Amino acid sequence: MKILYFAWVRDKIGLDSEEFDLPSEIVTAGEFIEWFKTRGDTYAEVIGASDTVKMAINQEYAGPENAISNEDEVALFPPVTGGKY
Amino acid sequence: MKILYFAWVRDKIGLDSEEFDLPSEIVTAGEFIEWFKTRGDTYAEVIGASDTVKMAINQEYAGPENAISNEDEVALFPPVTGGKY
Amino acid sequence: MIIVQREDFEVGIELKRLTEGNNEIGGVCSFIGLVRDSPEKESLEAMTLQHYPGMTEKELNRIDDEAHSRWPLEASLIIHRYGRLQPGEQIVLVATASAHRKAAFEGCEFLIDFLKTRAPFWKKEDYGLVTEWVGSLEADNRATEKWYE
Amino acid sequence: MIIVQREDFEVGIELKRLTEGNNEIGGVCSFIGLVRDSPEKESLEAMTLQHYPGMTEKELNRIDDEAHSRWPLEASLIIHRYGRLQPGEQIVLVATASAHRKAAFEGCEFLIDFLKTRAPFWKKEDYGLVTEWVGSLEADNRATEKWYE
Repeated sequence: MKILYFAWVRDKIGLDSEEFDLPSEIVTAGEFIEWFKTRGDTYAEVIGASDTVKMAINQEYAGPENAISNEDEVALFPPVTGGKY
Repeated sequence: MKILYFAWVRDKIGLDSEEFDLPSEIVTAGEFIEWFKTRGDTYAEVIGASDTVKMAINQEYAGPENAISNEDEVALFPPVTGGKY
Repeated sequence: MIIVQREDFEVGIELKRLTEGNNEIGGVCSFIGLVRDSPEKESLEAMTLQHYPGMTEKELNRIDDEAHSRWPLEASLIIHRYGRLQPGEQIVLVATASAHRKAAFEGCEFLIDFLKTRAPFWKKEDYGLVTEWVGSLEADNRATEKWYE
Repeated sequence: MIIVQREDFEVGIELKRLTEGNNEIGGVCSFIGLVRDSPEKESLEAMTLQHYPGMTEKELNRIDDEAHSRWPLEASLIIHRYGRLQPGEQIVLVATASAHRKAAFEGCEFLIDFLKTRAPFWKKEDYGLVTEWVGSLEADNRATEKWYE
């Protein structure tokens, strides 16, 4: 599984992206988030720091109920922001 | 008094503008319109042809109750139209 | 700024000039009106816009002042052409600049709605064998009325 | 048409290209978003827009398709920049072309509202001594919600 980080999530983890092996028993985005937190303190902090970390699976916004697998491209990022216009 | 014509009113009267001497007893735009009709058949037709001939006095839209005098610039024209955007 | 002219205009240059040197502008909304063909009728060869010099500028200034009194606009621009125009040619440019986009959009739509019903322009359509002065469009009057609701 | 690029764009050229050869277009509405200074804070030196290549284009295409399904648009365009931008620089251009102005205005405002809440861009503001990632703006979420009312 490829996982991408953006904005302050990227700064906090210190990487643009990582490659993981997703345990086969994890089949939903919600389960993925719980598992992701167990990978280390920084990972737990990213998820715990805010209710607002968003997720995309294969470049589409995803919620906890969405299906996930080891072949997916996953991204974690804060809510999007543009210009102040 | 200077009177200007636009669009089909100009085509019908055959002039861009005319100079009139306004009788001093005429003091409102409504009275002006009644007097204007008596100037000839074409003038009566322009006013009678349609309810929609509009009037401006000194480059501002005017109604029958507006004051008028021999020093004013008067214009008669159809409702305005722009592009079809 | 109000400009009434026979010549064409360059949208990019005009919009750049509108915002230059003002870094409190966050958004610019603009509308360009073009000479449109009438697919339902025979083909339009050209249209001729006649206007009332002097009164046109007065009405456009009045409309522009009204927009500035209703919305926090940093800048605005109306350029309107007259004379004979071919299908596809630019007729009018209206643009508004504001800190936020909502004021820019609303101010711009207000300007073009009012311009179409208040500014003294009259249009003659040329279909080759037939030319005709066009009456006022009911739809435009309805678009203006909504601002008084 | 969707374009995501680091380079600046020429509004006049882009709008001309949008309407060229289509005489059924009566109006073009466009919105330009600019890097705005914050008068309430210390002076903004620059902002950096980060984005998610691939997903950005997908989301913008989805938003654009949605606009075309809601309004009779003859053409539309979104150009969005990323990278480091100074105050006054252009960030985004959204434009819609239609026979009538109402569809053009509504489609254009829809595109920019949705773009701001859906397209994966993140902004870091640089105030010289301090740089900070900016959170989502509640006002933008409200602007998107109105389209579902």
